[in-house]
Amino acid sequence: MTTVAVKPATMAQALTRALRDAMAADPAVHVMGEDVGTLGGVFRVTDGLAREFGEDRCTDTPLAEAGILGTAVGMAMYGLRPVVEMQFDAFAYPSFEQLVSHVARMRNRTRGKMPLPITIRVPYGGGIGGVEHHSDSSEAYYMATPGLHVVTPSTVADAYGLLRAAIASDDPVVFLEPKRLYWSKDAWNPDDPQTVEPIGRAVVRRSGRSATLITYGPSVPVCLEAAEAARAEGWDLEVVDLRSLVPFDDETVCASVRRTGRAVVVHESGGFGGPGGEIAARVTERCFHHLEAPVLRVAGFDTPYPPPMLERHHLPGVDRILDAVARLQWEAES
Amino acid sequence: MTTVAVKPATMAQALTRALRDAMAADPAVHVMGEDVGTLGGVFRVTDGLAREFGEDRCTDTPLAEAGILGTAVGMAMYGLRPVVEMQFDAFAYPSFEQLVSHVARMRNRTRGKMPLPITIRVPYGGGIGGVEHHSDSSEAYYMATPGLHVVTPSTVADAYGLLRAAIASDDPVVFLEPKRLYWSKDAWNPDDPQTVEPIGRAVVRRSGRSATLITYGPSVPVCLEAAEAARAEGWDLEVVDLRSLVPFDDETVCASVRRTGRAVVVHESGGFGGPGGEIAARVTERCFHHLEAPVLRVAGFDTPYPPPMLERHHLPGVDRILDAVARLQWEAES
Amino acid sequence: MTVMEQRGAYRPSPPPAWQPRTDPTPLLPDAAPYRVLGTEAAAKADPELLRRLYAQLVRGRRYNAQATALTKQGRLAVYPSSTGQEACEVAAALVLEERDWLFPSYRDTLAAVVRGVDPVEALTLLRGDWHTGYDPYAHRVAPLCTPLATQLPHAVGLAHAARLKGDDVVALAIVGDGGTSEGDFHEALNFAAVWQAPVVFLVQNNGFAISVPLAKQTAAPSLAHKAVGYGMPGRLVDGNDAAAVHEVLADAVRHARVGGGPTLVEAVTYRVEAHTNADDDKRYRADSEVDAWRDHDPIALLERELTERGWLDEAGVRAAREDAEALAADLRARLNQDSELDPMDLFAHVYAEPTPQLREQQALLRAELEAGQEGELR
Amino acid sequence: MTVMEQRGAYRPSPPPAWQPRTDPTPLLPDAAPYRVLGTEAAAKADPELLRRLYAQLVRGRRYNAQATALTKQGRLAVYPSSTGQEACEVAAALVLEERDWLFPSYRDTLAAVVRGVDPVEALTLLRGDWHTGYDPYAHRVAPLCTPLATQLPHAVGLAHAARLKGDDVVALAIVGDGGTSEGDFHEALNFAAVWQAPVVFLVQNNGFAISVPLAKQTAAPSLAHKAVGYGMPGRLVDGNDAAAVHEVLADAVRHARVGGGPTLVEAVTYRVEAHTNADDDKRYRADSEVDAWRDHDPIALLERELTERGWLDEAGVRAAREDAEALAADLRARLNQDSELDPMDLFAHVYAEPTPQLREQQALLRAELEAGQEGELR
Ligand SMILES: Cc1ncc(C[n+]2csc(CCOP(=O)(O)OP(=O)(O)O)c2C)c(N)n1
Ligand SMILES: Cc1ncc(C[n+]2csc(CCOP(=O)(O)OP(=O)(O)O)c2C)c(N)n1
Ligand SMILES: [Mg+2]
Ligand SMILES: [Mg+2]
Repeated sequence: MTTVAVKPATMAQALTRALRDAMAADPAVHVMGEDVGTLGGVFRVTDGLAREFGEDRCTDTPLAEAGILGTAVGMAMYGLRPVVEMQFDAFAYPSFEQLVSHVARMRNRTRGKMPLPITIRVPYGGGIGGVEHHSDSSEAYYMATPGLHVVTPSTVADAYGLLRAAIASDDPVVFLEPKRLYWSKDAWNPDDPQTVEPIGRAVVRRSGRSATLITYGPSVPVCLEAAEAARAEGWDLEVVDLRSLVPFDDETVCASVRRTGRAVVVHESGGFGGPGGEIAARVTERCFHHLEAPVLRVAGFDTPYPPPMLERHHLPGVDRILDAVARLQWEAES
Repeated sequence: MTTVAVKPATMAQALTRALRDAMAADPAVHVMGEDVGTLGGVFRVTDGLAREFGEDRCTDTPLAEAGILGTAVGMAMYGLRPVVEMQFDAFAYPSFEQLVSHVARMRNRTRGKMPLPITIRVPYGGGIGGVEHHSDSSEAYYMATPGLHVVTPSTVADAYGLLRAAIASDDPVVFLEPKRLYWSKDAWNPDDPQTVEPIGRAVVRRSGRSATLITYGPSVPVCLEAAEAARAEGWDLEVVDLRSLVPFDDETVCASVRRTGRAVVVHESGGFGGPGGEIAARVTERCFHHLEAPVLRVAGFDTPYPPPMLERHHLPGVDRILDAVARLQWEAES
Repeated sequence: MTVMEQRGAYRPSPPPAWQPRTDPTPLLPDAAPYRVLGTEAAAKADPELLRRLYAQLVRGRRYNAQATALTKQGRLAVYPSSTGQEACEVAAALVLEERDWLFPSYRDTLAAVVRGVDPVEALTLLRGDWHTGYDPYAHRVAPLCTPLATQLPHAVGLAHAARLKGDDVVALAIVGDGGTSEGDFHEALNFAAVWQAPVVFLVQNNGFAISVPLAKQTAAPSLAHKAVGYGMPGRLVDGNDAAAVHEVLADAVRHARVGGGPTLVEAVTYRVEAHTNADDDKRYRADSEVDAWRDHDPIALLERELTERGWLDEAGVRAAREDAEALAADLRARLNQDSELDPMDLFAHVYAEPTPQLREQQALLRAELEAGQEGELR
Repeated sequence: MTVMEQRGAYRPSPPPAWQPRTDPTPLLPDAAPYRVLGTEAAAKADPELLRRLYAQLVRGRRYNAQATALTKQGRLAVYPSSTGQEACEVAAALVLEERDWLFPSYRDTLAAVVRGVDPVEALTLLRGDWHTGYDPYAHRVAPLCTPLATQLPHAVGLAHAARLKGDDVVALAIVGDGGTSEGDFHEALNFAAVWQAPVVFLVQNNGFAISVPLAKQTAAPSLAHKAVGYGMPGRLVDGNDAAAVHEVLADAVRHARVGGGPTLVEAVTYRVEAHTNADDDKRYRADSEVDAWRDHDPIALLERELTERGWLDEAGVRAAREDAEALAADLRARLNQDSELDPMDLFAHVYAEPTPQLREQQALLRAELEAGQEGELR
């Protein structure tokens, strides 16, 4: 398999390309949301789609998130494959009832008769200097809702591949786009886009022997940076990018932890009741006898997301990750 | 301290009494929600309050949960202490944005200037034969939202004591009432109601040496039953009733687990992304070297809540708890 | 020209040149609910249609009584009766073509049954066997909807999708007076009007949301008056007059089908029974109020009109009653059988493919069942 | 008699006796936005009030320009300008008594400033120092609200609470045209009407929700027409005519204060600048449209009226401009200083008492800071 890296592309560009290719491939795919049409979305991810496919395929809706998701449900009932954009993480909350009580359950409640192939794109997380209500990490809510897939890319190629897979899925997918990676660039050839990346498989982004950093989305680059920095301490860290929170790839994660015997879960989302608890608990259940130390967590604080000027203290950074690695009871080894 | 047990009272009666006493003690306390006035609520928890305190103090609102919670926010801004009833767990979802974006954050975003002393009563959980959307366990959503207290009683006395504490709290409290315990009875003297039970303290409901069952709300009686049944297997189980999910009483829980060396977390809520992950993870972080086995979880399945005829298979029962206890690697001991 | 472009290019202009987007006058409902029965309009009605409505009303009333009786025998977990509201239920179902869609609320099992859903399947939710008991695509009836008003945006989305595909399908969605207070009602009506989606919103104003009377629900002149705020016509109709409800809905359906956009219809009716069998309506209303409405019973109103005009004879009445009894007997017989349920169904349809986690859980439950464990709540 | 009983005991009655709850006619807005400037009504206006409005408009325009300039210098994270909408901002603030409350949306920092909030504190949110930069109780200005329309039920609850306590306090809440599509708008207006709460809802219809024009937001004749669906009066006003906006709002405030209940006011205005400094409005509108509105500028309209009537002289204009420059200079000076923030504030106000968990986290951060760690995003 050769990947021709013609020029670097941003994650936002890869997402746009994924939407465009999906729309071209399947007339049932409809993009809808606030400002997605003429403007191309506040992050420009839907740029050009209304022009290319018409306003009926890429529609500026009225400003009402429950209405957006609720009408998408009806459209999916009639055989369309809506791709909904929520403008920011916190602005998806008005649609929570539609999501939990309908989107997540429709297949189950109708005994499989009425699947809802809806993709809900949610730009999430902080680190972009956004004011209040623009930097939430809301994945814990989605993870706790059976019936949803929850997916989040950390690379340009995955952004393309996973979004294609999400749109192709016959189940609803909450597709979490790390805001601060929108402009991250990668050598990726947009004209030879990577094939669809199946949902549900974690990937080892960096191999290591000393301990595993389990992470996803916006925290992946931070963990890779931490792993580089850790070499100075003599630690060789493995970094697992989950890519899909639901379904969860126990196999890849546990294989890594069994190898290293130590793990730290890293995410921006608040720690208490956040994804890290689930991840640490299930890794411990499955790898207890391989663990030299408890699985630790490095997460956002259990506070509302702070204002831009203070967010750097909230976000898990390299130092905080290395401090946690240092707490993995290395003395037990010697 | 003497508790005179004149006659058995139900949890619903104790809740009613708590509301009445709180309203009598403080004219700022206002009860509001759907059908809470003339009808006394669909579970009759607000029975008689409108008659005794007038409709201005116990108000039938229009049918709109975001409106209920949103107006409660405004009332709290003006110095009232609203006690909101959500009719059922799943019907609190429309108010999710108000809860997450305002109720939970108002104190923080105003640097303490604008606290919101709102109590949100949510009848939750299954086991009462309720049809679709009437049996959700939604505590994971609330736990993952910093700024909220999350409290749930399992006894008649706690129902009174914790609800009084919730209403007295200057912070928003999500008060989760286990539906299937509404009619549970206990020797409790309604005319000498127990004093306010401070929020944030777990309690050991049954002492034991072999392993700890960590649980709350509707699963407490099930765990106590399981502990009795476990004696036949030679296991002496300790049962910890959390009572408060936020703040979390690490001290009591960890003291128990350090003593027993083994733990199972039990709750009705779905397992994946549910409260048990957080609990297991934090117990493991704090007690790793005392653990003989991984902390296991017995939870509802990761499916939408099933229809009444099948709910008994979903709910964690005595057998499933004992099976988990059996998996606590007892062989390691011998 | 696409659907979205049809709306034309509105451009804001400063107040001297400002124009209202639509003329509000034709959108406003009449001052009193429209009636046919007992008025001159009845003479122009189609006797055949009225007889069909009548037969279904009688059947519907019997269905309601039987379902309520089955709750007493523990055969249904709960039943929200539509007794007294049969005119709305029946007309809503009969007014649609086969290709159209019905979006019922939790109270509207009768409308689903009239549309063709097997009554046992319609009652599956309330029996407790499963959530949606029928295939929604078989008769184009969306799942009975418990979270109030949430089905309304679904109806809008479906109707919009049909229109985009070029199908002349209409969606009719039913909601209660209480449900109009929810944000989803507002958002659905607004989307429908902006998209000119072929939807008919039928509000069954039965006076109560459980115990809460309309006066605590709204201060509007009528619920139909809400329509003008969305730029769609609002119509007010006597909800116990089956002929009137049918006529108003038929107009609205026709209007929607030819691209005229949505209509909001408020049918003024009354919930004669308690909210459900579990409710105690003595707590919040007087018998006298209920009695006043019994004199305005939908079946009696239609029967009087039909017999007075000589459009229905004894035999017709008897036939309707016999048909109703047959339905009830069938319902009794089939619901008195214990249902066979496979607990493995819990996992079958959460996702198209069970996740590894669900496979594990399914294996756990299977092992428990094989070990003879019966689960909680024994 | 309690507030809730005041509503009277509505009882449903069958259609022959059916009555609308309210007469809809007086609730409907006029066909065209109400105007004062340039009309005969101006002669009856209070020159003193108009001069006050004028001075604040000039100040407000300068404030907007200065804030926008500060974004270019990186001193504000983002700024949603109210340039062109100053008449609404200023009138909304000036129409209230000290004991009243203002509920601004995220765009309404100017209204907060006119009401007395320190401009630096009003801009704290957009500077990025903290969320709400001012004490809401100091000037009775609720926190600037980003989640659209969610402040509206707060205003209703506060006004209702004040009424229950016997205080004649009025709440005025501002929302955009886009915000009217949210469910919270609907629920808030309905609660307000049912409770007869003393609230005034001011919709600033500036033609756009970011890039989405009004035509994609609603099909209503006007947004003010929504009022009738709640049983409250709807008023339509030229939002660039400060005298008209003030008069209409003053009427509504008076009405609310004496127990007359809520009013919905739609002010027709225009967002002259891009949505925020981060937006590119060339993508969705033509310069010519913006230019059309520049000819209907709120300051020019008022200045012309005042000078033509001889109510304002050169000196008055100069004084207003100097005052505006002083505001801008102060803003520049103070916002060009780096702010001092204590990271420990993160934990200070999550709860009345920090939880044990937060104490641990606070200790962690303190240790990091003492070790000289600077956090992510260095
Ligand atoms: C979102 C939501 N909130 C609350 C409920 C609980 N509930 C069930 S029926 C009902 C009253 C409904 O009244 P209305 O809309 O008038 O319909 P009706 O029962 O009269 O048919 C309520 C409050 C619900 N099902 N959904
Ligand atoms: C609930 C919610 N959804 C989406 C957004 C993102 N957003 C911010 S401003 C805006 C447009 C608002 O338009 P309008 O209400 O007309 O106010 P204006 O900006 O014109 O003052 C949007 C969509 C938000 N802040 N809140
Ligand atoms: Mg009703
Ligand atoms: Mg606007």
